[in-house]
Amino acid sequence: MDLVIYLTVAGLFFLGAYGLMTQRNLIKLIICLNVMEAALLLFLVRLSHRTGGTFPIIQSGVWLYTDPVSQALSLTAIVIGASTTALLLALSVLVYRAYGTLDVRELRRLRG
Amino acid sequence: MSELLVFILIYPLLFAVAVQTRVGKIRPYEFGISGIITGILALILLSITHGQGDVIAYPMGGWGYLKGIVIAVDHLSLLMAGLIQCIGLLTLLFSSKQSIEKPHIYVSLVLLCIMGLNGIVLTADLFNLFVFLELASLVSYALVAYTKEAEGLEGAFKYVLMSFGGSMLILWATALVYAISGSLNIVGAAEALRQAPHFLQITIVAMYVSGFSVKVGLFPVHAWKADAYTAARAPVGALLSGASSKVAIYALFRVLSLLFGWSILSGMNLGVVLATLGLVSILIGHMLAFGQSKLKRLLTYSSIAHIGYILIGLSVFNLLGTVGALFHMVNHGLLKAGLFYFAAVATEDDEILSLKGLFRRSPSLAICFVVMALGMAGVPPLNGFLSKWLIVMGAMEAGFYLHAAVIVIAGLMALLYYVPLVQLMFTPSDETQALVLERSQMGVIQTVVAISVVLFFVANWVFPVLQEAASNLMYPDSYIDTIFNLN
Amino acid sequence: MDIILAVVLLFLVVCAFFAIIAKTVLNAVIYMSVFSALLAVVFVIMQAPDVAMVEAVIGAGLVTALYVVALNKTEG
Amino acid sequence: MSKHHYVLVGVLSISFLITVFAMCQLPESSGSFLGGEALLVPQETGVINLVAAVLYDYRGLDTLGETVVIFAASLVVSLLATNMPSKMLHTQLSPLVQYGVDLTLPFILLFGFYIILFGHISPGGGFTGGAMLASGAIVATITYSTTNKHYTILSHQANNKIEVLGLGTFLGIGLVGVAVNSFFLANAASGVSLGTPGTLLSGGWIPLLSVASGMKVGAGLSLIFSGLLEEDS
Repeated sequence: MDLVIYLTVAGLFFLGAYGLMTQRNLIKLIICLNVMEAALLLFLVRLSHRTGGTFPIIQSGVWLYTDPVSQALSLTAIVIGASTTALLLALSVLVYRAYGTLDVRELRRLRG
Repeated sequence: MSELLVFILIYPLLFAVAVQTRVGKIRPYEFGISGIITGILALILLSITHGQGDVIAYPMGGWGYLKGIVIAVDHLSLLMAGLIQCIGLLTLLFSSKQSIEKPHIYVSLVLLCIMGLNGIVLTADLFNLFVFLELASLVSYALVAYTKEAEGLEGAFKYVLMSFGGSMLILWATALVYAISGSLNIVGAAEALRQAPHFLQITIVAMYVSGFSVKVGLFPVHAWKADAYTAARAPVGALLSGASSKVAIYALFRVLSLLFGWSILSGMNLGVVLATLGLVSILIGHMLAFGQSKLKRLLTYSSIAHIGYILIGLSVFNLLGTVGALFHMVNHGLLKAGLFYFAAVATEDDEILSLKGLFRRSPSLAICFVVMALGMAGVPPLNGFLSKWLIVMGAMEAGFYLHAAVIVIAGLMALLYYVPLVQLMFTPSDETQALVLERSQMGVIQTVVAISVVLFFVANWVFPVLQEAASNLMYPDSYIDTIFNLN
Repeated sequence: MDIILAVVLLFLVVCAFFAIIAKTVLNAVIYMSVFSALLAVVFVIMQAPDVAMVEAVIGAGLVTALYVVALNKTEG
Repeated sequence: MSKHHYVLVGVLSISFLITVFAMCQLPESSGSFLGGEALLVPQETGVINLVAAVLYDYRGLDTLGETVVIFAASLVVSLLATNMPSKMLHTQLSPLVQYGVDLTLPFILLFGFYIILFGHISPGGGFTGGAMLASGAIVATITYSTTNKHYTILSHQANNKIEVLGLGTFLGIGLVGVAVNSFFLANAASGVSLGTPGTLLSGGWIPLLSVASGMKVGAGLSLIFSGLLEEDS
C-alpha cells in the first residue's frame, strides 16, 4: 500500500512539474503549482499514518493514534499554499491587464 | 537576556501591525526606521551579553528540542542578523525620500520581509525555517511587483514560478527528514539521519541543494533573478540581493552541515559539486554582464557571479575559505546595496548611456561609484580585495587551483565592464545641469562607501569576529550541546 | 479499505492529469476542485480529520472561488 | 513533440524513479515524539485534540508564522487589487438560490463559530473555522451583490480591525508567558489552569489562541477575496 501512495505522491509532483514546463496559460501554471503542493500534503499525511491508529483525538480505551505532528505541518502547508495562490491570482489579473493576454510566451518585455 | 531573541524575531511584526493600524497619524517611514533601530539596539545588547564562544538558545513555549521549536543564536547567526538589519535600515532610509505609493503597505512589507529573514537565521527547526522562508519569499514577490507596471509583474510572476518550485523541494526534503528521524529539529534529527540509507541521504541533500539554489539564484536556475531584480525598484533590489540571497546561502550551509556533518558531505563530493556550480555562476554572470545596456541588469548579473565566489569559499570546507566567504557576504551585501541605490539616483530610466557626464553633474556621486566598483572588482585598498584574497587562499589550500585561478581572472573581467562605465561618467556631455540629491539618499551611499573603506583598515578587528563565526559553521559542537542541554 | 484508497488515489491522479491537460481553463479549475475534494476523502481514510476539513474548505471551496474570480476578470 | 520535449519527459521520469526509490527506503513508521507519549498530551496541554495541542502549544511559533503569512497575503492582495470589472457579480441569480442562501448562511456561520470554539475537544480549530466563516462571507457576497452594490457582511475596515485584533491577541498571549517569567507562547508553563481535559473550559490559553487565529484567518481570507473582487462601482 505504501508503494501505491509513494507512486501517487511522486507522480502528482512530477505531473505538476511537467505541466509547469509545458503549459502556456498563467492560470494553468498556478494549477500545476497547486498539484505539486497537493502531492506533498499527501506525503505528509502518509507520514502520520500508523497501521491500526485512529484519528488523533484522545478517547478512552484507544492506545494508538495517527501522528498529529505531520498533520499539523500539512495544515500549515495548506494555508501557506492558499496564500501564495491568492497572490499569484492577483498577479495574473494584473498581468492580463498589462499585456492583454494570459499566454506566458507573450511575457517577454524583459530581455537582455 | 534570552528574551531578546524573541524580541529580535517579532519586533518587525509588532511595528508592521502598528503601521497598519494607522492610529495617531503614524508616519510610516519614521516609524519603520525607528523600529529597525530598536532591533539593531537589541542585537547589540545581545552580542554584548553574549560571552565568548557560547550559544544562546530559547525554547519556544518551554518545550525542548524534542517536542517544540527552539530558536538559537551563535556568532554566525548574529553576523547574518546584523547584516539583515543594516541593509533593511539602509533600504528604508533610502526609500523614505522616493515617491512610493501607499507607504504604509510598503513599510509593512519591508518589515515583514525582515521578519522572515530574521526567522530563517534564528530558528533551529526545519519546518519553522520553511514557514519563515515562505514568509520572506511571499513578501519579496509582492515587493518586486510593487510598481504594478508590466515589467514588475512579469519579473514577479517568473520569480514566483521558480521560487515556489524550490520551496516545494525544500518542504519535501523536510518531510523526508521527519520521516527518517521523527524530529524536526536540525540537531535532533542529525543522529538518525547519519545512519539512514545512503541513497536517501543523497536524495535529501540533492533536494535541499536544488531547492535553496533556486532561492539563491545559482547558475542553472538564475533566470528569474535577472528579471525580478531589474524590474523591482532599486531599494527592493538592494534588499533582495543584499540580504535575501545571502540568507538563503546561510540556510543551505547551516542545514546541511548540522544535519549531516562535513565528513558525510565530502564523502558525497558535495564540495566539488557546489564549487563547480559556483565556478559556472561566476563565468556566466560576468559574461552576461558584458554588453548590458541597463544598469540594474548589469548589477544583477554581477550579483549572480558574486554568489559564485561565496559558494566556492564555503564549499572548500576550510577556515580560510569560510572566513573569506563570510567576509565577502558582508562586503558584497553592502556594496551591491550601495550600487543599487546609486542606480536609483544616477539614472532616470536605468539606461547606462544616461550616466554620460555624471562627474560634471555630481562629482561626489561619481567618485562613490568608482570606489564601489573598484571594491566589487577587488582592487587592493578596499574590502572586496581582502575577502576575495581569502577565498583564493582557501581554494588553493584545498587544492581547487582551477577555481582560484578563475576567481583572479574574474576580478579582471569585472574591471573590464566597470571601466567603460567610469569612462562614460568622465566624458563631457551636453547636459551640465547639476544633479541634486536628497541629503539622506546621498548619506546612505556615502555611508556604504565609508564602511567599505573602513572595513579594509580595521580588518584586524573584524577577523576575530569572522573567525568565530566561521568556526561556528565548521565545528558546530557548542550549538549542538546548547540545544541538547536545554532541558 | 486499501482497495477504496487505491481507487481514490487513482482518481486523484486522473483528475490532476485532466486538470493539467484541459483545453479550457474553466474546466481545469473544476477538475482542480474535484481533485481537492478527493484529496479530502483520502485524508479522511488516512485518519486525519482536521486536515481533511481544512482541505475541503480551503482547497475545494475558497481557492476555487478565487480561481473563478480571477477567470472572470481575465477571460469572462 | 520536439526533441526538447523528450528530454524534459526523460529528466522528469528519472527524477520520479529516484524519488519513489528513495521513499521506499523510509522506515516503516518514524519514531515520532508523540508516537508513544500521545497519552501524556492531555496532562501537558489540557486538550484532547492532539492536532490542536501541536498547533497551538508545542509548535505555536509555526502557527504565528502562518498567521503572519496570511496577514502579508491580505496586505499584498489589497495592494494589487485591480479595478477591473468582474461579470460574476452582475449575473442575476434565480430567487431559489437567494432563498436557499438565506436559509443556509446562518448555519454556515454558526458552524464556523462552533468549529472554532470546540477546536480543542473535536476536530477543527481556528484555521478550519476561520476558513468556514470566510467562505460564508464569500457566499453572501456572490449571492447578494447587485450590479451597483457590492454586498459584504463586514466592511473592509471592520475586517482589517478584526485581523489586526486577532494577530494582536495571539502576540499578547505569547507575551504573557514572557511577562510571568516563563517562555514566549508558553501554555501550562505560564501558570494558567489547564482545567479537565475534554471539557469546554480546558487547555489554558489554547481555546483563546484558537479564537485569535480564527479571527485572523477568517478576516484575512475574506480580505483576500474582496481584494481580488474589487472593482469600480
